[in-house]
Parts: sequence; C-alpha cells; structure tokens
Amino acid sequence: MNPVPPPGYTQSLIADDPFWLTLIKVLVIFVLLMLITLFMIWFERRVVGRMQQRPGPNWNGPFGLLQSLADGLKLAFKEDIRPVLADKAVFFIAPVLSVVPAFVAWSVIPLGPEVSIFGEQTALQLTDLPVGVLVVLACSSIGVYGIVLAGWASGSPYPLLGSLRSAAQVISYELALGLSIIAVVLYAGSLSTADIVAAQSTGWYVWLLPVSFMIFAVSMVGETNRAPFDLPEAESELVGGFHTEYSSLKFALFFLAEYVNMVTLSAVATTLFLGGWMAPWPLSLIPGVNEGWWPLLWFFGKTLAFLFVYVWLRGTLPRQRYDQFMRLGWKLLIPVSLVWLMLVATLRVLRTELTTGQILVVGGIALVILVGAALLIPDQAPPEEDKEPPVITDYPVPPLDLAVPETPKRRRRAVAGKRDDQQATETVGAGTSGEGDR
Amino acid sequence: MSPLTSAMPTIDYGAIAPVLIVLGGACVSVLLEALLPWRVRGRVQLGFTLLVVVAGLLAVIVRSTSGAPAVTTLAGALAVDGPALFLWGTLLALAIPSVLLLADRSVEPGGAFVADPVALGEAEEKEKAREARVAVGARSGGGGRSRARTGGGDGAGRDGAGRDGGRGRALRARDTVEGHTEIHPFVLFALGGMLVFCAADDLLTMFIALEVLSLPLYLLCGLARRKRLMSQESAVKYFLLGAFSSAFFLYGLALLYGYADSVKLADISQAAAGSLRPDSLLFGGLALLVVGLMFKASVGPFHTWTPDVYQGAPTSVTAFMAACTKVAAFGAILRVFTVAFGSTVWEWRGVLWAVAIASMVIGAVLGLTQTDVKRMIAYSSVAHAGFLLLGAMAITPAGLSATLFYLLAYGFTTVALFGLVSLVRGPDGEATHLSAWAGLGKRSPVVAAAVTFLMLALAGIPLTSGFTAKFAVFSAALADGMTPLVIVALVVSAVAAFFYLRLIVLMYFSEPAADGPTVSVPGPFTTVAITLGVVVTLLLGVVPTAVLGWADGLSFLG
Amino acid sequence: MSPTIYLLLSALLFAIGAVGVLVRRNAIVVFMCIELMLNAVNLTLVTFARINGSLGGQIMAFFVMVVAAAEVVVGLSIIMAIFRTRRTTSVDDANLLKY
Amino acid sequence: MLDLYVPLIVMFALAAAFGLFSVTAAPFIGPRRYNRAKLDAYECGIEPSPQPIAGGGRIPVAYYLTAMLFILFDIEMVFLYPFAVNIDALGLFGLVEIVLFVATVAFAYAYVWRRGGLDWS
Amino acid sequence: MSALLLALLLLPLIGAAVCGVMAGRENLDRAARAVGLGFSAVSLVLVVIVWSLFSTAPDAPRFQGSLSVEWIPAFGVSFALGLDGIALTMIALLSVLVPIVLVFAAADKLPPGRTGAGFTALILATQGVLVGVFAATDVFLFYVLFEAMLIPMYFLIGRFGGPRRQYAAVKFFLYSFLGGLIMLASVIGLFVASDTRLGQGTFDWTALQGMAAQLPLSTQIPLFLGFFAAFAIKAPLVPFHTWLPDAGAEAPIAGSIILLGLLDKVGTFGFLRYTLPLFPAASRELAPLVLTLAVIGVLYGALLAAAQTDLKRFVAYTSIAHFGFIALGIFAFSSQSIAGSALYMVNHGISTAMLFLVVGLLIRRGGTADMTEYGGVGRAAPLLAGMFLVAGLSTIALPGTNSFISEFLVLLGSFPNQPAFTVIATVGIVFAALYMLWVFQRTMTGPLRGAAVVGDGPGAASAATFGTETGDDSWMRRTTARFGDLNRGEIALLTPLVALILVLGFFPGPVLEVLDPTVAATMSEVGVPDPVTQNGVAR
Repeated sequence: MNPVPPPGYTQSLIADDPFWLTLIKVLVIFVLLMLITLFMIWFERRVVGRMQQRPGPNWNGPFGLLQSLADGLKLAFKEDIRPVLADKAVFFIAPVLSVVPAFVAWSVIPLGPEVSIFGEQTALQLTDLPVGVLVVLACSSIGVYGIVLAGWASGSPYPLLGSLRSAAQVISYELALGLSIIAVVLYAGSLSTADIVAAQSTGWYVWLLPVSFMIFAVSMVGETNRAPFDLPEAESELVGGFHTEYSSLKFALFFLAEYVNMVTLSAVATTLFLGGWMAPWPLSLIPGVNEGWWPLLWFFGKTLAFLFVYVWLRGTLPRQRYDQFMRLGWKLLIPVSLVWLMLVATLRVLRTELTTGQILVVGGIALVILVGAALLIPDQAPPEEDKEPPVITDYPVPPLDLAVPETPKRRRRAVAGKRDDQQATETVGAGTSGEGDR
Repeated sequence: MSPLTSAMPTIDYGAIAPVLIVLGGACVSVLLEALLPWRVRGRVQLGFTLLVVVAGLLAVIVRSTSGAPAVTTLAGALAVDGPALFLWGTLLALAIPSVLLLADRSVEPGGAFVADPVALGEAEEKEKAREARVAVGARSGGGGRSRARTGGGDGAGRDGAGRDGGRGRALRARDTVEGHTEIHPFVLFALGGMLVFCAADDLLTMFIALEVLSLPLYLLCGLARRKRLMSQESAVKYFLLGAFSSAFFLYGLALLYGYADSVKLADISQAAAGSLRPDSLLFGGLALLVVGLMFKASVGPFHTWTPDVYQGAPTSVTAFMAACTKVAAFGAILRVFTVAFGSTVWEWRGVLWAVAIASMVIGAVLGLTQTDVKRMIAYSSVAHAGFLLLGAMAITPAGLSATLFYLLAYGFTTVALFGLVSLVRGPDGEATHLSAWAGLGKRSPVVAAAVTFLMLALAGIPLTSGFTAKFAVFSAALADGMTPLVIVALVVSAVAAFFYLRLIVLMYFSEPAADGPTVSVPGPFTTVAITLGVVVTLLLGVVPTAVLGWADGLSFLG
Repeated sequence: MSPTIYLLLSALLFAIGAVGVLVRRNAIVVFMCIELMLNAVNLTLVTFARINGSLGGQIMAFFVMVVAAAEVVVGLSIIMAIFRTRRTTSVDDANLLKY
Repeated sequence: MLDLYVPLIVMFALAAAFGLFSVTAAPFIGPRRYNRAKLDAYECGIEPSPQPIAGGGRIPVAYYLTAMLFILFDIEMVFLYPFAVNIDALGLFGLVEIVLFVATVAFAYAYVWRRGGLDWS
Repeated sequence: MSALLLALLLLPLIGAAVCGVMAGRENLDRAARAVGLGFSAVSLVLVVIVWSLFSTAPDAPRFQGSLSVEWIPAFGVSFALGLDGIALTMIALLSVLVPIVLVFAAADKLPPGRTGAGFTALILATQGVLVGVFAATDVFLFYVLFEAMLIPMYFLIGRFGGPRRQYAAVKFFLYSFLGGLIMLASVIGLFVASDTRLGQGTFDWTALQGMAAQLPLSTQIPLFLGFFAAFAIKAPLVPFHTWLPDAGAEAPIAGSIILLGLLDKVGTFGFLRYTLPLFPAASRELAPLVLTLAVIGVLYGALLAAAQTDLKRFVAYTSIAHFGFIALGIFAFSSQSIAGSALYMVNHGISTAMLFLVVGLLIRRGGTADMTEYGGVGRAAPLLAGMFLVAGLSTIALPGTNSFISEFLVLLGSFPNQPAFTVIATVGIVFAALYMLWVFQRTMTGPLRGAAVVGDGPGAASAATFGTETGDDSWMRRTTARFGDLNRGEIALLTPLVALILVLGFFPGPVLEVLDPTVAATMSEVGVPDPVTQNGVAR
C-alpha cells in the first residue's frame, strides 16, 4: 500500500508554493482544459459516429484530430451579431460569466499526490482549500448566471425560455448533486478534496455509497445540460436555447464552458467516488504506482471514462420530456438522496455510539416500522376524486383542460414503434402554458 | 475541522413543552394539509389546531403551577421564567378565540379566505355538469323552468352586469367553497414564533422567532376573499416594511455582537456594566434593535404599517395579529429592556420617553381623523402601544406585572372587537366605513352593546379590563418617576376617548341609513370568540385579582 | 488591512439598502434592497467574528441566510400574487389604503 | 490560510481575462455585413413579437416555484454540510437534531408534492 | 345598616337591569316604567330607614354602616362603603328626586325609537352608581364609580336629549372623562405615595387620610390639583363649566335634574370628602385660587343667566352661580360655611329640580324652551306661574325658602376668614334676584304672547299677538284650554318639592343635625382653627 497523507497535509504543502509555481500550475491547467475541450469535441463526434456506424470527422489531421481546432478557428472568424433588443452590457458579459466558473472549479481538483517540480515539493493540485467541495458547488451555481443572463439579455423569446429551463434544470439537479456529496463528506469528515481522496485509500466511496454515486452520476448529466437532459438546447423546440442569439467567439465561449463543465464534473466524480488519482484495485497493489506522476494517468483515465459515458448516453438515449425530467429530479433523486443520507448518517453515528447488539435492536425496530409503513401504502393510485383537479382562477389564462384529440387508430399502430422519438416533440409550450396557480 | 468548544446543550423538555407542542403541531398540520382530502381538511385542521393550542395552554398551566424553577434551556436560547410563562399563557389563550374567528364559515360563506383552488375547481365542475343537464332538459321541453332559474341566477350574481346566469351561479358556488385551509398551519407557526419570541434569551433566537412569527402573518394578510386588491396590498406593505424593520433589528444584533462578543441578553448586560468598549456600538445596536421591536409592536413613529394592514387584512387575521403580535412584541421588549439593558437604563430612557409620547399622540390624534373602523382601531392600538411602553420602560416588578396584565386585557378586548367588526356586512363584504355603523344600536342592539362595552374598555372606563390595565401601568410608571409621561398618557386617553365615543354616538344616536349594512348572525365559532373576549374584558375589569396575582411577583431570569 | 474597513463597507451597504428601500418604487427592487441590507449585516457579523476571534458571528450569518431565503420565498409569492392581480409591482400604484 | 486562496484568484483572473478578451475581440476579428434582419430577435422567420423584451417578459409561475423550492432545499443543504463534517463530534444528539430538521423540511416537501408544486404540465 | 347601604346601592342597579331587559319589548314599556318607579320607591323607603338609624352622637364613627370586602388585593383595593352625614343627605336627596323624575318623565314624549323602559333603566343606573359614589370609602372604588356614572348619563343625554344631543353628550363625556383621568393621575399618585410611606399600597380612605395629610406640600399640591380638576369640572367652577349649559340644555328635563341636581354635587361632595381631608395643606395653600374661581363663578353665572333666552340654559347658568357659593363655603374653612355648603348642596338640588320641573311643564305646553316665545303665561296658567315663582324664589334664597338658610350660613361662615370674597359674592345675590325676577316678568306676566297663545311649537311665534290688539277676550278661553294650567297629577308631582322647600326653609335642624358631626370631622381634618368657635359666636 502507499502512504496516505494525513488530513491537511496537502494544504500545508501547497501553502508553501512559491508564486511562480502557482502561475505555472494555473497556466498548465488552463491549457490542459482547452486541449481537453478540443479533444472532447473530436472524441464525441468520433464515438457517436462509431455508434451510428459512420466514421465521424476524419479529414483534418490524423484521425481528424484537428477537426475541432478548425471549428474553433472558423467560429472566431464569424460575424459577431448583437440583436437590437438585447441588453448590451449583460449580453456582453454573460459568456464570460459562464466560462470563468468552469475554469475556477478546476483549482481544487487534486490531480495527483506529492511531487517535486523544479525542486519544489508540492502537490499536483492548484490549491487545496478546507472548503474545496463548496468551491465546486459554488462554481456550478455561478455558472447558471451566465446561462440565465444570456437568455434574458438576448431580448428574444426562445433564449429566454431556454435560459429559464436551463436554470430550473441546473438548480434542480444541483440539489441532488449537493445531497449526494454530503454523504461523501460524512465519511471523509472533511470538505477538502485532497482529504477526501486520501480518505478513499482504504476503499473507494463508490462501493461504500453506491446510491450517492448513482445520484451524483445522474445529476451530473442534468447539471451539465447534456443528453438525455439537454432540454435547454432542445433544437426541436427552442432552436438553440439560451445561446440562440449568440455567434462567433461568444458562442464559442458557451461551447467551451459546457465542455469544461463536463470535464470538471467528471473530475469531481472521480475525486469523490472513484478515489481520485489513486490507482484502481489490482494495480494499486503494485508499489509506487500511487506516487510521482503516475497518478495523473489514473486520474485522467477515470475522468475519460466518465466522459465516455457522457458520449455514450448521448449516442444512446433520446431526449427526455421536460416534465419527465423535472419529475425525475424532484420526485426521485431528491427524496431518495435525503432518505439515503439520513440512513448513512444514522449508520455512521450508531456505529460509533452503539454496540452491535443495540444496532441490531434498533435496526429491527426500524425494519418493523418500515414494513408497517409499507403495508399502509395504498396499492393503487388514490381514487379520482382525491386528486387535485385543475386550477381555476380569475386570471385570463388559456383553459388548462385542453384535451389532445385522439390519434386515429391506423396511425397509432404505425407510430407505436417510434413512441420514444415522438415524446420529445410533445412538449411544445411546456413553459408557456405552465401558469398554474400554485 | 474546528473542534466543538461547547458541550452538547441539554434540553429541559418539560420547560419548553408548550413551544414544542405548538411548533410540532404546526409541522403535523402541514402534513395533514398534504395528506387529507380537501373535503375533510378544514374540519380536521380546525380541530387539530384547537387541540394543539389547548394542549399548549395546558402545558403552560401545568408548568406554572408545578412550581418548577425558572430555567434557561437549549444552550441558553430560551428562558422559561415567570414572565415567559405568563406571556405564553396569554398568547395561547388569545389564540383560541383567534383560531375560532379564523375558522368561521358562517359570516362569510366559505370563510374569509381566498377560496381553495382545488375545491373551487370541483365546485365549478359540478356547476358545469348541472348546467349541461339543464341544457339537455331545456332542449327536451323544460325550457321555461330552466330559463327562469337562469334569470334568477343573474339577479343574484354578485356584480351581475354583463355576466350570464351560469357564471353567476358559478360565482355563488365559489362563494360557498371553503377557503384555504393553510391558514391553520400558518397560525400555528406564527404562534410558535411568538412563543419563542417572548422567551428568547439571546438576540439571534429572537430574530429567528421574529421571522417565524412574521412570515405567516404576511401571507395571511393577503388571503382575503373579498377586496383582494386591498388585502394583497396590505400584505405587500406589511411584508416590505416588516422585512425592512427586521433588517434593522438584525443590524442592531450585529453591532451588539460586536460590542459584547455574544448575543445573549445577560452577556450584553454584563458587558455594558463594566466595559471600556465604545458605547457607540452598544447604543447604536440598542437603537437599531429597538426600531425593529417597536415596529412589531406598532409603537409610535414606527407604526406606519399598522393602519394599512389592519384595514386590508381579513378581519380575523387582523384580530389575531393585533392581539397576539402585540403580546409577543412587548414580551420581547420587556425582556430586552430588563435583562440586557437594565443596567444602562438611565442612558437610553430619555429617547424612549419621546417615542412613547409620539406613539400616544400619533395614535390618538390620527385616530380622530379616521373614517374606517378598522383603521381607527389600528390607531388606537398605536396609542395603546404607547401606554404599554410606559409600563415596559419602568423596568420594575410593578411595571412588568402591569404590562403583562395590560397585554392580556388588551388582547382579549381586541379579538372580540374585531370579531364584532366582521359581523357588520354590506353587499361586498365587511362594511367598515364609519357611516355604515350609524344606527347599529337600533338594528342590532346586542352587537352594538358589545361594541360599546369594548370601546369603553379601550377608552379605559372603570369596570372594564382597560381601566384596570391602565391603572396598573400608570401607577407603575408613576412610581418609577415618569410623572410627566403619565400626565400625557392621561390626556391622550381623554383625546382617544373621543373617537371611541364617536362610534358609540353613531351607533346609538343616529338613525340607520336605509341601505345600510346588515349584521350577520354569527356562527358558533364567532359567538364563542366574541363572548370569550367580552367576558374576559368584564372579568378583568371587575375581578382582576387572579390574573394580577399571577402577574405580580414574576421576574425575568438573568 | 484592518477589519474595520469591512465594518465600514457593511455599514455603507446597509445604508445603500436602506436608502433604496425608501427611494425605489418597484416592490421587487425594494425587496432586493432589503436583501442587500440583510447581507450587509452578514458581512458585519463575519467581520466581528474575526475581530472578536469567536465563531459565533459566522454561525449567525448562516441563520441570517436561512431567514433571508425564507423571506425571499414569502416575499416573492406575495409580490407575485399582487402582480397577477394588478399587473404592476410599483409601490406607488398600491394606493387603496390611505388614512 | 488566506494564501490558499491566491491560486484561486489567479485562476479566476486568467479565465476572466481570456473570456473578456474573446468577447471583446469577437467583433473585430469577424466580418461585418449589415443586415437589418440579423439584428432582430430570432423568431423562426416571422416578425418578433414585442412581448419578451429583455427583462420585461412574463415568466411562467412554475419557474418561480422551482426557484423558491430550490432556495429552501439549498438552505437545508447549508446546514447539512457542517453537520456532515462534524458528525463524529456531534454524535447521537446531532443525529437526532438533523433527522428532526430534515423531517421538518420533508413535511413541507410532502405538502408541495401533494399539492402539485412539483408537477410540470 | 351596612346591609341596608348595600341594598341602597344594588337595588337601583337591579332595577336598571330589569328595565334594561324589558326595554326590548314595546308592550312591556309601561310595565317597565312601573317597575322602575317601584324600585325607586323602595329605595326611598330604605333611605328613610337608614336616616333614622344614623347616629348623630358626637362620638359616632366617622363612617357608619361601613362594610369592606377585599377586591383587588394587588392594588390594595377593597370594596368599602360607609356613610357620613354629607353622604347620607346626598343619598337622601337622590332617593327623593328619582321617583319624582320618573313620574314626571312618564308623560314625556320620547324621541323616535327610544323606549321608556330604557330611559328608566338609565335613570336607575345613574342612581345606583351615584349611591356608590357618595358611599364609597375606598378611593379607588370612588374613582371607578365616578367614571362609571358617566356612562348612563352619557346615554341619557345622547339618546333622549334635544336636537344637539350628540354634541352635548360627547362634550359632557369628554370633559368629565378628562377630569376623571387627571384625577386618576392623582389617585395613582396617592397609591404610589402610600406604597412608599406605609409600605403597602392602599386605597382605604381612612388610611390615606392619615398618610396624605403628612405629605410635604410639594407633593400635596399636584395631587390636590388632580382631584381638584376633576371636581371643578364636575361641579362646574368657572373656567371648566362650558359643558354644563350644553348638557343641561340638551338633556331631557329629567336628565337635567339628575345632572344638575345630583351628579354635579359629586364635585362639591368631592371637595368636602377628598380634597380637603386628604390634602389639607394644599387646600389651605390654594384656597385663594379656588375662592377666586368660586366668586367669579357666582358673578359670571348670574350675569350669563341674565343673558340667556333658553330656559334650560338659564337654569344651568343659575346653577353655576350656586356652585360658586358652595365652593366659597367649602374653601372658607369655617364650620358654619362648610355646614352651609353641605346644606346648600341639598337645597340647590331641591330648588333646581323644582325649577327644572316647572320649566319642563312649561316646555311641554309651549313646545319650546325659548323664553322669548312666552309671555303672560300667568294669565293662561296661573298655577304654573305660581310654581315658577316658588321655585325662583327658592333659587334666589328668599328668606323662608330652603336656600336662604344655607346661603346665609355660607356668607356668615365665610366672612370672618375671607371678608373680601364674601362681600363680592354677596353682590351675586343681588344679581340673582334681578335675573330671576326679570325672567319671571318676561314669561309669566304681561299680555299673553307667542307659544303661550298657540301653545304648539316654536313656529307659532309669528302668529302671535293678534288677540291682544283687538281686545277681544274670547280667544283666551280657547288658548287656555289648549295651553292648560297644571292638572292634578302635575300638582301632586310638585307638591313634595314645594313642601321640602318650605319645611327646610323653616326647620333645617334635622338635616344640619346629621351634617354637623361630619362637618366637625372635616374641620379637624383640614386643621384650620374654626373662627366660629374662636369668636364664640354660637350659630
């Protein structure tokens, strides 16, 4: 096994960094992220291409690797358009607002253990804050501002709706995300990312906290507005979502932010659940594998695995309907993570406070209560009269009980096979007619 | 991470049982709101709320008769001492008639609150279905009858013009649909906040309790079924000004924290007693803190919300607010003055003199110009706040017991009075304009007599609780050397009596207008609430001994 | 940098908020000014916590945040309600209640 | 202690500089060909409706509701984090408190759920 | 005796409650009046019994028939009653006047929507509370009842009064209430003082008297002023009098009798019972001030009375003059003057009641209180005019009428101590004779005029004097028939008062006998040497 740095060790290590080292780290991470973004765009297109039985970009450079660079350059030389109705300053600042947090979040990701750079002992991490996890959460929250303001400032209906959706989506999934992180913090006893990684030296949290991991993984996709949760940019409904009115480099910035966010969250997931830079199990038995520069390999390997899953999802799953998506977030992820969290906390406290016998007794009682509660749950949906009828108010809103006319029988049979595809298009006006009274 | 410096707090569950009961009840009430079908919700919620309040009251009684010593519990957040128990008892006792008023369905069909959209939807559905049946019937030959019925519906529609009969009926249907049952959890939360507010032993708890009691009230204010705009407007005003003032309270808290390195009242007192720290923090903090507290108590120049909110809010809410908020706010004021600033009383009392005078004068003088009954009572409450401040400033045992008694007496009078106000109704809801009350003595002698009695109580005529209370407060103030203030208070009482009398004059000495309002026959809830208020007002005026005895000799902890 | 400067800053922010409440006419803007005041207080609390070397102020800031959030929820819903009824959020238009 | 934040600031500065540079440079790098239609809001080819001018547009209520709910749960999380960090020190007492706290929020959550606050039509 | 006293207090209140309950039913109205009258009659009987039981021995206790029940221990308040001579005479006066008033009012036309039962209830309520006011020996109880008596009176004026009754009622209430509140300040002050001096707050009159008399002058003066303000408003001394003419003029006749004859006596009674014994030093110190006001009142009241054209206002202003005399007697600090004042209180009640009744009967016939509308009533209604003369002479204290004795005692007693004030006040007597006779002349003598001719409403004035010009006398029988002299019932109503006026005019002994011990006690409490005994002048 490898030596595990004690909690707070990385902090003291980094606190000693000279300023030039910090500068180097910043630059390296920045460039790295740009490169990863370029790579990701290419990677995504290639993988999706393969999944769809086509080659994908293969013209520019070896394996088409330079394709995304070419795209980026092309974007730079496009005309920059600002609609008349747009709010100038905000329209201008929104892309910056969305890209900055994406980069800043990377400051606290531990890429590796203690190394020596130009004779200076330091950790492969820009900085390790005692509240590192909060920085990540804060950055993802601030990123929402970029999206909302972009849509708002465009002065155009589609971006506005897109940005609203996006904001609603991000904040909804951020809850589940945050709750699943709490479970990790519970066990690590620290908010410092380096400490969390160190705490996983005896076992990755993905095994200990499988539910949290799954919630995190799902929320991660929702948080980054990626398929199947890419509703804000649903081309079929909202044209381009919040960045409809953006072009040229400003558009590129949003693009960049999205991909950096993807990478960031993958890295965070790696850090929190997959042991960060630590080598996977059979390899971790080899001495020295978790020292020096090797961990970079493990870290980026794991991150890449997450990124691949992203692409995989995009290639496989159809886009969700908005209400389904929100239902998933609010009615499944949040309650499940709350219950799970309480469970974890209880177990953790009981383990330290109680003897095994007591735990068994308490557990037995809890089980009995749970079983009793389960028996009380009605078998079926509550009777019709019990359901909340539609809202009726004085305000001039369109009737909410508009019935969709039944599809003719013949057509229904024909369509039955492609139901999934259709769902995505059925949500027209999900935002516009949502003026409930509650 | 940071080591925990203090041990886990111990909790004296017996002492805080009333708070736990009320707040727990509030949570359960929310759950009931979620789980019960809407048909039974109203009834169950009312029963449950009353149960909670009564249970809380019993807990207070048990605690105060058990002779248990005064304690601070929850790491010094709450002080359960004599005054706290008295205030709790007062609040919970006042809550009973308030809840009954809130739950009344007889005066306003379906209650005074905005209709529950769920039930409303169902009612209209039914109406539509009936309409359809009638239409079918009409086609098959029963046209005459249905047409006649439609015509009748039109005539009875509330503002019939331009509305067809079906709509008129739907409106009638919606009139009888029960209002939001959320009012019950709101009331319980507000009540819980009040309980904590007047027992809070540190400023932070006090601040949070302040918000817990305020937020539901803001919402309740905006829920009137009739005169929606006015109601919502009052809610916005109350909310904005309330939040504004609580920000001041908070800043005061922050400054005092900076001064004393603690927000515990006792610590602040200690720090103030012997410290070399800059007094600017202490008195700046005190001033800001007092602004927030005075606002809640609708004292003096910080009263601007009072008339608007009293007028705009549904009357039952006004009753609850007027009675209970004042109790809670003055409970807190008493505690803060006594425990935290008792040692520096000579340095700040001068300012409060001015505040008290301002409050009394504003309340009395502006009350004279009012033409709306609810606004008038609001200004009277401002004047009363000034009187109460007299007792609160005294910082003597006599002042404390007098203020406590005053709060109890005033609370019951006010609740009953608003209950009566809600009975006088015109074609579009309550008729609160003074002119509408002309000749009420002829039309409804019992209601007029009750109003007269309560008005006399507010004016402080002997043999009503108002007099006993004023007497107690003034004697406490006089004993503490506030003679000029007492004189002002007495003169103001006389001025204020004028507008109480004006209403009495209107009711008895004027002829009723031909198209004047009607006086609803109150349902059992309202009747009980009003009767309770009137009886207590009378009892406290004639035999106040028991309550005075209880209030006497209480003292704050710390 | 002396922490006093933060106190001044927070006082300034508080004052800006207070003036805003008194001057601005849009309910939502007034509301935001109030939130500004609350957050100015948070800054004060945290600064005092640092000056006094105790954690209390920081913990209190948490509570204040919670309260502020609850206030936001209640306030927004009230303002929404009146907006839906009157179609304006200007405080000046709220003039039914006078004298 | 504060030193640890310096790299964060540097990173922030770099990213902001990059972003600002990009948005500033965009108009100068790209071509400029005037066309009135380009400056209109995008509306699938029809004349843009004047409704949602920046900031003045009406926003569906459901979004406000979501925002409010988010705030409440976010605040819940604010308390859960310190608890999670200190769970060992807080022990059983802390656990009971936090379970009560979560249960309280859960009541409200149940209410919102039942009353359709979480439904998107 | 204490049981009787309690019964005196409760009986009218119960009667009021009974009548109040009956007020709702139209058909019970007459019955309610009868019941009310019955209650007041029983009260009268009780008073006679109490009077006979009252001991006039010099060694009798200050308060007789006392009873005391703890009421609000927290404030040291008890429900304490007791009678001294002055209180007894006042209660007796009250009990005599109330039945008369009730009988008189039975024939009154009530404003629309009012019932006789309600009226009776209010009168009885006033009576009950007044008994309490006079009999209270606890300062707090006194204050409570002092304020409480405003309420029935307020409704009496406001509901049953003349056209400007609302204004008058509110004015009356506010003046009295303000006065009461100022007194409250002093009451509280007394309580606080007793708390510090005696170690325990109390309101017991006797205890307070012992304590308060020793208070330093600087404390006594503000306390004195508080009480004085209330009493000065109540017994209108001049600058505080403005409510009285309005209230007196707007109240129904019965109300005016209660108001001026009894209610206002609470003010002078208060001087005697509270200001003098409780604050002797302050009373002595401020006596010149009070005397000045009193004398001004005498002259001012007389002058303004002469200027009135409204009969009820006229009576009200004469009362102001009389109250000046009473105050003069009280603050002259001699046993004679004080006894005179106490007697004057009774006599003034009787005379005023008489005067008001006669005026009321006149108004009932003429339909207006405007004296310019009347002329030569004596020709149409000689008995009425005669009664007016008796009342008027009693009012101006003609020897042989009741008031003479008391006015004479006041002047006699005051002169040694306050010669200047006494002399000026004497001028008032002359004025009084002037205005009274002038009014008599204008309304009762001379040719028939105005309302006396047509006898129906104020509008009749213009149709007035045609008959006198033509010298035709036949119209006179017609008018006389309509205007009418006193009938048997009315004569019976006035008889007891006439009898009292005459009897007390010649034999004041029984009343003075009852008053004397109390006067003596008051003198000793004030602590001023009595000039009467000093000079050895026997009364």
